[in-house]
Amino acid sequence: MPDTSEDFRAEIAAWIAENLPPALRGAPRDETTICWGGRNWVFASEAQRQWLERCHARGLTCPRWPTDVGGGGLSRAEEKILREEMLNAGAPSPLESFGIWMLGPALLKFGTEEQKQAHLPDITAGRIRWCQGYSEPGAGSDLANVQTRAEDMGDHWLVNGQKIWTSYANKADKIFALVRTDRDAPKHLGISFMLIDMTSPGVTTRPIKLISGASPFCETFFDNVKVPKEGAIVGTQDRGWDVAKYLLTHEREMIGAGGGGLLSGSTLTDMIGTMDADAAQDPVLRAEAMELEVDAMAFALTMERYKDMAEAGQGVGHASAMLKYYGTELNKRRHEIIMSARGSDALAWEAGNAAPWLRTKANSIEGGTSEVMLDIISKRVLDLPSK
Amino acid sequence: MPDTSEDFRAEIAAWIAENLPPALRGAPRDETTICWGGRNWVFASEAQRQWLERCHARGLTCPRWPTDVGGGGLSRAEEKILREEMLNAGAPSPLESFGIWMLGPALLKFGTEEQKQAHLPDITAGRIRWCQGYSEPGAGSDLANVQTRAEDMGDHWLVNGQKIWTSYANKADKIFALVRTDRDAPKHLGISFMLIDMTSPGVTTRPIKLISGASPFCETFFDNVKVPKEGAIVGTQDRGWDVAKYLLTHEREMIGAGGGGLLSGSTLTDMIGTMDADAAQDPVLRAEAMELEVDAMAFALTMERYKDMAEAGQGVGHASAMLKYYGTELNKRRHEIIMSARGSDALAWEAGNAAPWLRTKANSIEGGTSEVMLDIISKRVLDLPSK
Amino acid sequence: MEKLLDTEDETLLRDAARGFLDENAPVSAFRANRDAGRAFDPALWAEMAQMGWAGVLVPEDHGGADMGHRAAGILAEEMGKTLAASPFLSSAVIAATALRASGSDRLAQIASGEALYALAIDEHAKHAPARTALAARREGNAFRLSGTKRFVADGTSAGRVLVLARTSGAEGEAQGLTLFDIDANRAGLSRQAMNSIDARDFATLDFDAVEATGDDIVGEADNGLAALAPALRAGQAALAAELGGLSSGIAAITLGYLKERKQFDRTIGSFQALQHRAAHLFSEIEVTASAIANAGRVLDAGAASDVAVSLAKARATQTAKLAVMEGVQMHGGIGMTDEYDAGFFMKRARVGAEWLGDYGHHAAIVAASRGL
Amino acid sequence: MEKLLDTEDETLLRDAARGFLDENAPVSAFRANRDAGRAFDPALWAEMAQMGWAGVLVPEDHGGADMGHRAAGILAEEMGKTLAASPFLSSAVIAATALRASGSDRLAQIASGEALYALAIDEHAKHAPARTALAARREGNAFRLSGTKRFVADGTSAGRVLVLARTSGAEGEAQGLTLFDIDANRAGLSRQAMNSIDARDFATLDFDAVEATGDDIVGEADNGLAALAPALRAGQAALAAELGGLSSGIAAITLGYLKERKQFDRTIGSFQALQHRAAHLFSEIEVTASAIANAGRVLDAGAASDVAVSLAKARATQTAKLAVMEGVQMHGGIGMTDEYDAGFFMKRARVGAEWLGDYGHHAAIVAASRGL
Repeated sequence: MPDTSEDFRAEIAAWIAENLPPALRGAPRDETTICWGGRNWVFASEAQRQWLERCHARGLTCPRWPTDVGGGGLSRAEEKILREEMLNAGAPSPLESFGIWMLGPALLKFGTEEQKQAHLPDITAGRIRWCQGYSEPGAGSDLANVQTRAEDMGDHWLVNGQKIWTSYANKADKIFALVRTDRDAPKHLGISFMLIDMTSPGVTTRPIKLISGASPFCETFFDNVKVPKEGAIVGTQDRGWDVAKYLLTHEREMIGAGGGGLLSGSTLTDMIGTMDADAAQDPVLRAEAMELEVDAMAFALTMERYKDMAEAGQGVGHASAMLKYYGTELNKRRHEIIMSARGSDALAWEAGNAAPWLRTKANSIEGGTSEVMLDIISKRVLDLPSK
Repeated sequence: MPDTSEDFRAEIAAWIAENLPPALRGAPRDETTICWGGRNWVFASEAQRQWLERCHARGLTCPRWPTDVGGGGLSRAEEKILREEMLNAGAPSPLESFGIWMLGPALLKFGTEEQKQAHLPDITAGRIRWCQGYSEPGAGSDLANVQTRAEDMGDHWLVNGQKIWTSYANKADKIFALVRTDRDAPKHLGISFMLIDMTSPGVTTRPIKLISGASPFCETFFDNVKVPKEGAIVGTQDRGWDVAKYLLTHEREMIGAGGGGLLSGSTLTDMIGTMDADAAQDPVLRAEAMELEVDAMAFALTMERYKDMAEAGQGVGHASAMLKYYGTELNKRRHEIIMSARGSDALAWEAGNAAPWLRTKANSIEGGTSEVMLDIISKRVLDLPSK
Repeated sequence: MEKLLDTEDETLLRDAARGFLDENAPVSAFRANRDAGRAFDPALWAEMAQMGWAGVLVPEDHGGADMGHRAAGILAEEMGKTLAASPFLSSAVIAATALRASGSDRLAQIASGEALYALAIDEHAKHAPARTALAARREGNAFRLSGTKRFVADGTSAGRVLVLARTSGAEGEAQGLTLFDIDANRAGLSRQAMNSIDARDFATLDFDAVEATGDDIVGEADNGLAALAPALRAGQAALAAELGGLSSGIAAITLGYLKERKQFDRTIGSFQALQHRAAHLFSEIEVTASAIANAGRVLDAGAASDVAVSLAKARATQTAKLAVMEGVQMHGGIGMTDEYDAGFFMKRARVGAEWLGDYGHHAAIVAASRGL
Repeated sequence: MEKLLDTEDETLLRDAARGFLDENAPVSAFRANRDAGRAFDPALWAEMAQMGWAGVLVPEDHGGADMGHRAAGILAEEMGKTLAASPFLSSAVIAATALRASGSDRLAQIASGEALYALAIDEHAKHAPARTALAARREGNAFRLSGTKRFVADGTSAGRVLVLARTSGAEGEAQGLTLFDIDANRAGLSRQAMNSIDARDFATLDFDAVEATGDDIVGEADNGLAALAPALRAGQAALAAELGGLSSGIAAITLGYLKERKQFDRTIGSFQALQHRAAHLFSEIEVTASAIANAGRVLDAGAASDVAVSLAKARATQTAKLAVMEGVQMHGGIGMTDEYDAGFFMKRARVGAEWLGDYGHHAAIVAASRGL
């Protein structure tokens, strides 16, 4: 129905033109301009607050979520148009959060009606900031190796243990975490997907400084933390691994998406800016840049195709591991090229190239390493034997 | 001793100038000009015969072998000078053979005095052409999986079985083969390194046609072949694997050497010739060529360094697997670039580019696959654990 | 624009094509052609024409099936999987697209499979139509064509020749070229097979004052690239699709081998180093498949297609190269033998890499669209 | 020419250096410097000077040890393994080589470790001395230097500055340049640290009519590149050696981790995919080591060294990039933390890749020598 979609495009473009605060138009997308929301959120500007409120009112913070929880109820086609028009208008994303990316999808699939009503409106409105508690020290890629345990104390769970790589846990209001609720069950069983308020007594966090100098991750400690049972567990008790697997697939597609440069839509040339004369004439650098752009465009199309497949009910399943693998390796290549193209200019921290470059090195580790993705593809997709 | 070496350089240059038949000077090095020798060898030209005889008389077919078997008794430094002067004079190699490359070194290390006198003079003179019988059908990289058996019949061995990938077996006079002389011993024991005359009743060969159209290899069948015991086994009976391992290392260095372009000394530009204008301006092709030349030069230096190490008695050992791996992958890259640089011109068989290109694909398979080499490096050199 | 997934109709077309090709054009059929020194099997082509493949891009009022470029790509993909050889690309895709604009009455013969076209475009080692030097000198209201064309697809077998000639301007200029559609048996035209490594029909064509008239001109005189460009794009997209199919074909053979071949008492497919390389190859093939589908969609939508088509050809070229190299290496010795099929895929991949523009040619077009 | 292997003397030198550095400059010492915002430890440099490292290229009659370029490379390799920071490259290697020809009486201060030199060569994002625009205007028999130098090694800490200035000709011309050796505290010279990611001392130097005299000229006026070139080559060879050592250093740390770290109830070093990547990295490091040793040998032999040095720098740059990327990836999350050392290697490798010419710069020189 090309007409209706064009109507929608016109409509959404008009709405953006009307509601986007001029101050935000074309503003750079970085840590200083991004809006995470949450109880203690301090808006970078009045414009940022306005933009969040207006988008939320229009259901555009979570365009595809149901309207009754503050979503926009849009189809993917409409969401794509929205993304394109936001890009055209130079509009920043009104709200980013793990609630939108991870918990929301989990609740929509596994949550009870009560849990949806209890949490989704706070997420779409940006009132609550969530973080993710999967990894544990020493477990590395072996995510099911969950030692953090929750003991059944009748009316509440008593949680003890430690999580690592919890994104912005020091700034988050609540955490969704994998905890072991049955210590006798086999590794992948006996795990539950639990929602915990970070203000609960016994929860402490310690930021982890990365090689980029930033600290987007924390270690999070649970010391006799009491979690009221009511609505604490998403999905079936002891079957939290099912929820986690679902979210991992989701996360992979998301992290992978960065690789296509789809989200930002920006080309290498945009990101490099004016190149040094010698850099511009270097065939090696030029060849790497050409190959990157070819692969990035093809990968962006692949993201689209896989979303189409998922929507058409042709299960993507384990093949999503490919998106995660390919997209993150692509992103690492992209930033190596940017560093090289900017030459010595990029070697000063203040130039702003180095931190993003170093950050990309984690892309192929977080949310499942490239090695794990390749294992999944070879065993689950290609069905290669284990002996 | 720079002086003496300079004296030698002058002396050898003069000798070449005097003895190299003009017809051979700068002749292309290919299957039509190469001299393999042997009982049934038909010289490509009178000049080829003269050159072989003169070089043999001077001990230059096997420069580093002892003079009493027809070698030149040169040091490696002198041999290097010889190679350089031969290159400068555009002189072809007087004689190529598996006897020189493989059996000779094995006899010099493991052979009895009788065996040396029996075989080495025939090799240096080019009177006997040898081939190698290691691989067997289905064994693939698992060389120790030897099924061809030799039964002890008192005065002779009775050999039955089949070999594959025997180079030019259909043109060879004799074969050095791995045969199982003890069927009850563990896999790597019970193997002997046996010398067999290809004219013995019961030996038949069938050429294997390769994707390049050429047939440099054969299947070789042994059907109740009687091998007189006298001098039949090199090294200790049932310990032929030691000889084989020694030769494999040797072979790896040799095959690897091709990668540096050392032997031919020719650059990509030499091999490509005048490039199509568009090809010359393609940054991707140019970058690949630049990287290849950088890696090829560094690899050639590495061949030198490893030979120096071996000579200095600093055992190279398993690290030679690196030379084989790196050199052959390099050679594959080189010929991919040549094909691409020559464009559609190279797509006709007659252009003479395609067969060598396809031939290089076997480099990383024969004499131990790249995968086996990487296994050897990781387990034997890097000492990485098996579980 | 349609989604990148196959539509229901396209799935039916693909399944029908696969079924027909497995039955009538497995790799063993290609081997038989190769051994017989035959570039393709005319009987097979007749059957393909029967099914409407020859007319895939010919309008229905010229007797074609007019299925569009994505459909042509799907057919090419399936043919690529088993190396099915036919005049499909040169006649059914490129010539049909070139003649379609002018509504030439030869479209019907293309659709019926009778008319086979040789593509006399390039004169150098790399694809570069603008570098055409072959001269078409005016003589009254006729022309005399003199010069040499190389790497001419279906050059010896075709009954007609699409030849790009220079009617004005100098070598390297995009203007001043004229596209002629002439009979292959005209006096002064001699053809030598080039004995291509992929055992297909490529030839060198010598033009010695070959006569042509205004009626033979496709499109406008002196503006031949305008008439040829859409045909080249269609051909590049379909060739990319064939290479995509070729990559899947050799990958499938290789995976099968990895699952069945034993060494050191283990299935070699259980070695993690090979598993990761196979998984990487799978990823490249998947990403390339998207670019191939997209090229067909963009062509069918009638949108500006240069970048989409070059993206597909560039990706397909690199992916096929990786697929055949891994295919041969993972097979080990047997992969090097002529008895085994892997080598056929490798040789066709190399020819496909060069034909209608190599990786650098197409990557440059993509890069330019990204401001590089 | 000596063989590519370490001689007995060189082995002794290497072992002594390793022992000293493990004792006094392990990676933890670099971390302490970084945390203290200190580019290097002067006390450590004094000890190095004591051992003759500062005078490694200074003639004995100027109080140097005069050990030669291969020896300098061996010291740089060992320093690179543990990221030992010092003015070695800029003062002991580059400045010493630049001043050696003229027999400058400052050589003694270099050998004693007192004289530290900043290298004010480049003005653009890529290494290109000929693109010098910084002007040295004649005033009587003095000069006035005005302009800006970027990416100046040891720019804030050094007491003296080697600055390449244009006395005639235009930016981009190799002629018309003059190399000056001036006091860093001259009026009009201001220096800003650039806060380099490798926590070493790189700075931007602004020259505002800084005075220099004919006595300050190194080599000939208007022919400064001739005086600078040998120094740059020496520096590039030593930097290549440092990067070679850096690669071995991070590779050793990574191998140790692979052997001890357990996951899925297995030592991760037993996963074949990681084994093959580790083996490939080993191969690259070995091949690069040969190019590094060769560069030192060629310099010591006084032969034409451009190609040998560029070969070493090109190889070392790419090998270090691979080594640090594999190092971080194989460590997983912990490799990304500042607490762990892997990031230090990655950041230094990136700076080393750019300093004194990047991969493309040096690969082009090598390729040209091969007719490309």
